[in-house]
Amino acid sequence: MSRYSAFSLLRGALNGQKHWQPAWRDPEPKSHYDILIIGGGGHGLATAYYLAKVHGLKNIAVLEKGWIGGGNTGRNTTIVRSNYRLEPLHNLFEFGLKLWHGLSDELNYNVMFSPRGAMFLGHSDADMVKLAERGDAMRCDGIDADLLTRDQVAKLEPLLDMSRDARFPIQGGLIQRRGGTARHDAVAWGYARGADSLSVDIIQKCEVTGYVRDGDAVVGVETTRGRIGAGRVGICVAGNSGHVAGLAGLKLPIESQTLQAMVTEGVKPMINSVIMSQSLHCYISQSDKGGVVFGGDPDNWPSYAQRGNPMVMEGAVAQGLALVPALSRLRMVRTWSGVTDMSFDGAPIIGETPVRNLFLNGGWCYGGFKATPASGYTYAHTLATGKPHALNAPFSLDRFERGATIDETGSGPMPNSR
Amino acid sequence: MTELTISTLPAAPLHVFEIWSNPATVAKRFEATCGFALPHMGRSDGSDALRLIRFEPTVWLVEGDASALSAILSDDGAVTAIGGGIVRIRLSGKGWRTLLMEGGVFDAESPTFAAGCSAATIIDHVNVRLHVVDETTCVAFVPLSFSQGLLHFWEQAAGSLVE
Amino acid sequence: MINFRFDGKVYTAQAGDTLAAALLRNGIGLVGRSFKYHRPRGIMTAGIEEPNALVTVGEGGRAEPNTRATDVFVYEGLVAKSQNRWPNLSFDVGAALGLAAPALSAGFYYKTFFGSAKKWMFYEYFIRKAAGLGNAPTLTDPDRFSQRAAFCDVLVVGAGPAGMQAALDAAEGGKRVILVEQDHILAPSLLRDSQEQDAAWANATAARIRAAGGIILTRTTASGYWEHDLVTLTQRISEPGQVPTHDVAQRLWHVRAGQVILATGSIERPMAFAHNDRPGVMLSQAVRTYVRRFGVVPGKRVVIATNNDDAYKSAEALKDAGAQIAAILDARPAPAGANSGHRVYNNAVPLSTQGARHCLKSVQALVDGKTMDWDADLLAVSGGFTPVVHLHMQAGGTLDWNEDAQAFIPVSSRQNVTTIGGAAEPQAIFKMVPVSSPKKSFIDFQNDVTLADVDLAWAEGYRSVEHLKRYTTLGMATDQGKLSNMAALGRLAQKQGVAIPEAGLTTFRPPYTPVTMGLIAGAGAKDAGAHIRRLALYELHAAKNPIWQPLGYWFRPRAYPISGESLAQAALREAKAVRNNVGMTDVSTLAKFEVSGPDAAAFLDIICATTISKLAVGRGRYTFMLREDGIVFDDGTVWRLDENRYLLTSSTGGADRMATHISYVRQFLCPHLRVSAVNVQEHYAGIAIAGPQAKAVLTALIGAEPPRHMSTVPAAIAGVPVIILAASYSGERAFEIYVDASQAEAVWVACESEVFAQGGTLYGLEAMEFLRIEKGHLVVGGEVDGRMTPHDLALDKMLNKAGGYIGASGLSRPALSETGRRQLVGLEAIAGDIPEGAMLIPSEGASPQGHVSAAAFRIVTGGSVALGQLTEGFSRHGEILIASSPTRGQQARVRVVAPHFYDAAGERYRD
Amino acid sequence: MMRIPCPHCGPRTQSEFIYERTLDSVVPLNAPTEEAMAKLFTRNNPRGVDDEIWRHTYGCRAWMVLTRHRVTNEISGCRAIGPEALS
Repeated sequence: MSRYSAFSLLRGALNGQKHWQPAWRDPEPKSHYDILIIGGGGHGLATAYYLAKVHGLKNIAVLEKGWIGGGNTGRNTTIVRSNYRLEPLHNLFEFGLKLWHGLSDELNYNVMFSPRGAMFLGHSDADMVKLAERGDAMRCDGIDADLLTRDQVAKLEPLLDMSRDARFPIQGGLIQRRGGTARHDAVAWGYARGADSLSVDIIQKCEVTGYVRDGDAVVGVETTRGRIGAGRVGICVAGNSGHVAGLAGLKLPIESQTLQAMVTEGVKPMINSVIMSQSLHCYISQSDKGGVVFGGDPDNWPSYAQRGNPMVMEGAVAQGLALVPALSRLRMVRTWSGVTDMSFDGAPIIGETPVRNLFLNGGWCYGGFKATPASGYTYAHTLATGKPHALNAPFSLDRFERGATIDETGSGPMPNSR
Repeated sequence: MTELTISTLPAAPLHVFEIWSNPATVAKRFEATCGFALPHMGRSDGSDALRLIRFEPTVWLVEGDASALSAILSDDGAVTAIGGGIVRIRLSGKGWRTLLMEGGVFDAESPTFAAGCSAATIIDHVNVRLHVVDETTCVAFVPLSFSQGLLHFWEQAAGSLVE
Repeated sequence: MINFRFDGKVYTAQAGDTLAAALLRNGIGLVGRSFKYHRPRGIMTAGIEEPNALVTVGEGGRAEPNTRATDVFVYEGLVAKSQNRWPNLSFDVGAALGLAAPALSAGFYYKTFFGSAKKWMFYEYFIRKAAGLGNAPTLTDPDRFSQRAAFCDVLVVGAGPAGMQAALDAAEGGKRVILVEQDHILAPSLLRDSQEQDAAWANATAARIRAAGGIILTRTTASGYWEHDLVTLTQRISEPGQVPTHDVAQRLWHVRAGQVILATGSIERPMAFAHNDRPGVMLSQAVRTYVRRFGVVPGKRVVIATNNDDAYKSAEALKDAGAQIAAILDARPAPAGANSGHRVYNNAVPLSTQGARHCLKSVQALVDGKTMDWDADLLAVSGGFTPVVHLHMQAGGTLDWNEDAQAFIPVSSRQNVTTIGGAAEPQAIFKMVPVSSPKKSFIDFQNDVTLADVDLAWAEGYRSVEHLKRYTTLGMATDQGKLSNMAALGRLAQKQGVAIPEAGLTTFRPPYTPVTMGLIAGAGAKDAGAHIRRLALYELHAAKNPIWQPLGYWFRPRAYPISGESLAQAALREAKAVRNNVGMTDVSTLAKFEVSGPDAAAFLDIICATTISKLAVGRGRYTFMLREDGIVFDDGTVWRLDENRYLLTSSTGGADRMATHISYVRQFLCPHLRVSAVNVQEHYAGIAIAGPQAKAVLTALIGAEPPRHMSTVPAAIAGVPVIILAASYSGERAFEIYVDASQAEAVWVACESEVFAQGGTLYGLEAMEFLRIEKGHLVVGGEVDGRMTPHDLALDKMLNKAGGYIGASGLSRPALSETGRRQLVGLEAIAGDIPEGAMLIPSEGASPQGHVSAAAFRIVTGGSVALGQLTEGFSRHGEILIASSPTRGQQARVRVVAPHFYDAAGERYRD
Repeated sequence: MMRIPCPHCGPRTQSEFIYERTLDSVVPLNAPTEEAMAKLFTRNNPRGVDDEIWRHTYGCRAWMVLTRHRVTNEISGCRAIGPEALS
């Protein structure tokens, strides 16, 4: 893997950029791998990278039905934070946030992680108490969280509507200064290049169509490019979890929904941090190319359509404009959708399944991107050792019927009530 | 400017007449007592003294004097007062159909939505029930808590209907 | 003549001019700077596909950045400013980036800027400053945006000759028809090319369509094709920056069509050659449009480069307008263009251009293998035609490859959409392969992406068309690849060694052209679509100007401060009044359901987790409800008003959720029950009177003995029929009066005068919190946080022993009764005030074992108390913990106690 | 926004409807715990057709079962259920 650096760019300037090699190979699938990962998104590629880097395993493959990073990795609003209320969640995401802070150097690939601050706005005394509670829960577990006064919020984001008679007047905020945004494509490509350089086979245009069984254990998969044997198989397909697990006869506590996002035409810097709200469901940040990136609620009915819906989008934009009226005359240049794997308590599932040798990583709802490094690291540990890491032990598949759910919003088992 | 007037009607008793069993026998008892048949889905019938408007498969909205209805239902249904929570807003003039398209999702401009028709839909995030009284008049039944907001929305929209 | 300003200077335009036509009329060639290298950019097209001429139009809150000069019609007083240049357009410091271009190849930023995340933010500061084109306005938008639904049998997109004819046939065939056109005139192509039809035909056809009831919308773009033939239209009622007549700037239409006919034509393609991005290089049909429609001749000495016949029409138009055609470079072998009367060169392709001071000076070409050179101030190119298939593809359509036209054409779709006219049958062209140096041959003029960038992406393994697009940012600018996608696909197919259709295609996403955010938000922009729900008795409360508190979409009085009191002072006064005398408050927003029928009791035994069926007529009871997973999600009271009629109340915040839950349970879990459950939340207004003197007050009001605790009687106040429920949330003897909301004013006034006569007062939500916390009463959204079982909340003794209620089986899940669960506790401060929301930790630095859900203080005796959740809390009474709030820098030492701080035995309810 | 063929009101825009759950995940009242929890907590979630319970919440307030393909949104059936299906 040729090292990337400013010097390598200068060398390229002199030789007409001729010396670059492919960032990842395009190998034919071998007949057997020790560990097979289904799904070439950020989580799958990160898992492969840590299996090779941390656990020193060499015979690993990632199977991707389309092109790597083409699923939710390429469709999210690129927010990175760990400010969750419940301990198991903020501890897992914080572990990931620490990895984010060193990721560009670790992968020698600039993922443009920008800790510009992730801020929740509070619009009433009740909101401010809820934010303080969330912040206190984090601080007591050693995670940064600071309350902001009205004036501090206005200073950080001058275009917010600070008027007293706004429909949702801004009373203050809770900020995680170490949170922010990252370039989503670069995360997939960075992990892919890293994994490939540690001899992981990344096999694109290879869709899993079934499993090879030996008794009750899985010993391989059928794919559109032939049969591939495996010691352990790790499902890591987010929105397609229901479908891929269904091929092994599993019914999961997951229902897939569409989550829309959109971006405006590029303008000079106007949004400095990541703006979220305790009462409104919209996320606003500005990409390095100047487009203001927008997300809101998922469409609350099941869908694999990866297509938007004007009704829900118009609601998200209305909430954004209520917070930042200056967005009114910008123009939306593109809107797209991901397929979110909504779990039945809002928390992910990383662990074994009732089928021997078959493991699952899914149920990320609309919060998967921020978890990419933590998900990869803990899933690699689980696949390498067969037992969960301490951080993902609470996120077992059987927690639902046991009654040990982890419900951040307390809204219960219906995925569309999140 | 398309001719249109928007006015709030005074509060009046409103009930819901719900059937949970033996619909056919209840329908017969009703017609025998009131002199007109229970209206079909999306239709209304009766007079100012007693009018039934059907918005739901098993529930009719009752305007006027509902005192005789409990006896008709006996154990097959129930009458419940709901008037306190509803404001009736009348839209009259040629522009009412276009006005209802503003912030709406229901085809109020369809020729099939004529006098005697009823429909429930959502306009500017508010659940409204519409009853076409005659070709130039439609009454909207609006939840009390949302009525001020919707009235303002309609008055503002009426200003720029023609574009 | 119309006056307008560009970069501070006043110019004049003719009626009907686009801003681009007016700029060209005034000889302005340089209009912008490209995104990455800040290269000089001129007007290239005459339509919405314009990648270069992006300006900010309008002033103040109405200013629209990144507006295409080709898509705004000049009006008196129009103000436009160029973008992305400092200090000015002709001398832009950013252009220095061009010098570093060799090192700044595609994706360079992934290969450098390493170091800590903080270091990246240092570089990012400068990158963000250089990026982005226009500036967003900072003032509030003064205009409104309307949204309107429409239904039709046939929606025709594009009022060209083909579209107008289709709309006419449908309208006169008795169909409901809507015809939309982006331009502000119909059949604009008729002005560019004389065709079978002419302007008179267009006006006559429009009149016939309208006469048959058809609707024609100009300045309207079909921007999105969604599900089941729903198409969104964006209508410009006023031009960008223009003050609208009825303060509505644009209208968003949601059109449900029976059938959609796309007559969207096609977009002309540029050619890839060195320095093809220089101002003075334009598309052939655009040049023809400026000459024929606007009477503007963009160049005196013109070279035309083409691979098809269409460009010869431009040669004619230019000649007629007095321009000199230096050469026509026809990529096709002879005899193509033989008797056109112009100097035609066959097998000729442009190689490069030269220029000075941002103008075109000369064109170099390869003719039969030899390079030739011509002086020229305009180069008109026609690289072929790309059918506009965006809406067809958004509708889930499929494409076919037309080899003659080297273009994708629409085939079929699962939605009811067909394509007619130029978009279905593009003109034949000669397939060209770029021969010039890839480094300076641009394919995406706004994001500065060259053929060399495509080659580099291929070499580095970014080989899927989606990887190519994202790695090079090709087609990600405001024109979304309208001029660049086909050139990139051609190069990618060449690299893959396959035909273009096999190279793949990126996804067509809404919108077709960028849509104003304010338009998408519509009326919701002001209040996020979250309309405030007003209380029935709003006016009476407002007269006392209370402090209002949001609760869901309601606003309820939080306190009624008098003579300068703070919130806390007012709330304490009000709470003391309730404890010592009598107080009155509005409880209208509680969820309320009237449950009637022979099986009403059986139905309520399913919904509620406590036993209801044993309730005698005239009696009431506290109850709570479980989700199907056994978790408590709401609580309230049930009252048996009559033999077969009950009133169920539950929390304000959970009202809609409860209404759906009740209907679902009745419909799916017990459809055979003879019961009706009617939502009467807004039918009844609710007035609570609480305190030691409440009974006396009520006796005076109803002239009879008030009901004893947890009983109900019908009565009348001020001649108005009411229902009296003797329930207490405050812990004092209290009554709730339910009255038809339309008659509530008289009852409130009567109650108020009686309470005031007794020396009592109004009290709001803040005082109510103090009262209920002291009693240890739960709040949905506070202690009932969607994670607690009945046992966790010490409610399990009230559970219906017979079972059969929703949640019974969910409760039996093993982990719900294991040790280590959070349980409801009371907390008494030993030192300091207990912060609400604080974490409960056994010692400094330990991990939290619970939190404070609600904090207040003993109203009469003082002292900070709270309710909270604590691991194994029931068995830890007497323990000392720290209630810690690092974010607020507060903490208090607390003792764990039972969650009742006032009249635990409940004597004060009884007379 | 889909156009849902309400059995009582005819085709209406989806904003008037709210999705509840799939038909096979209705938990009968006195179902044995294991079967109840399996229905409550697991879904087929097919990348294809499923029977879904929707309610015409802002229209006729009736419940209905929609047979819908989750990729193409093609609706192949919509039937009223329960006694509400009166004439």
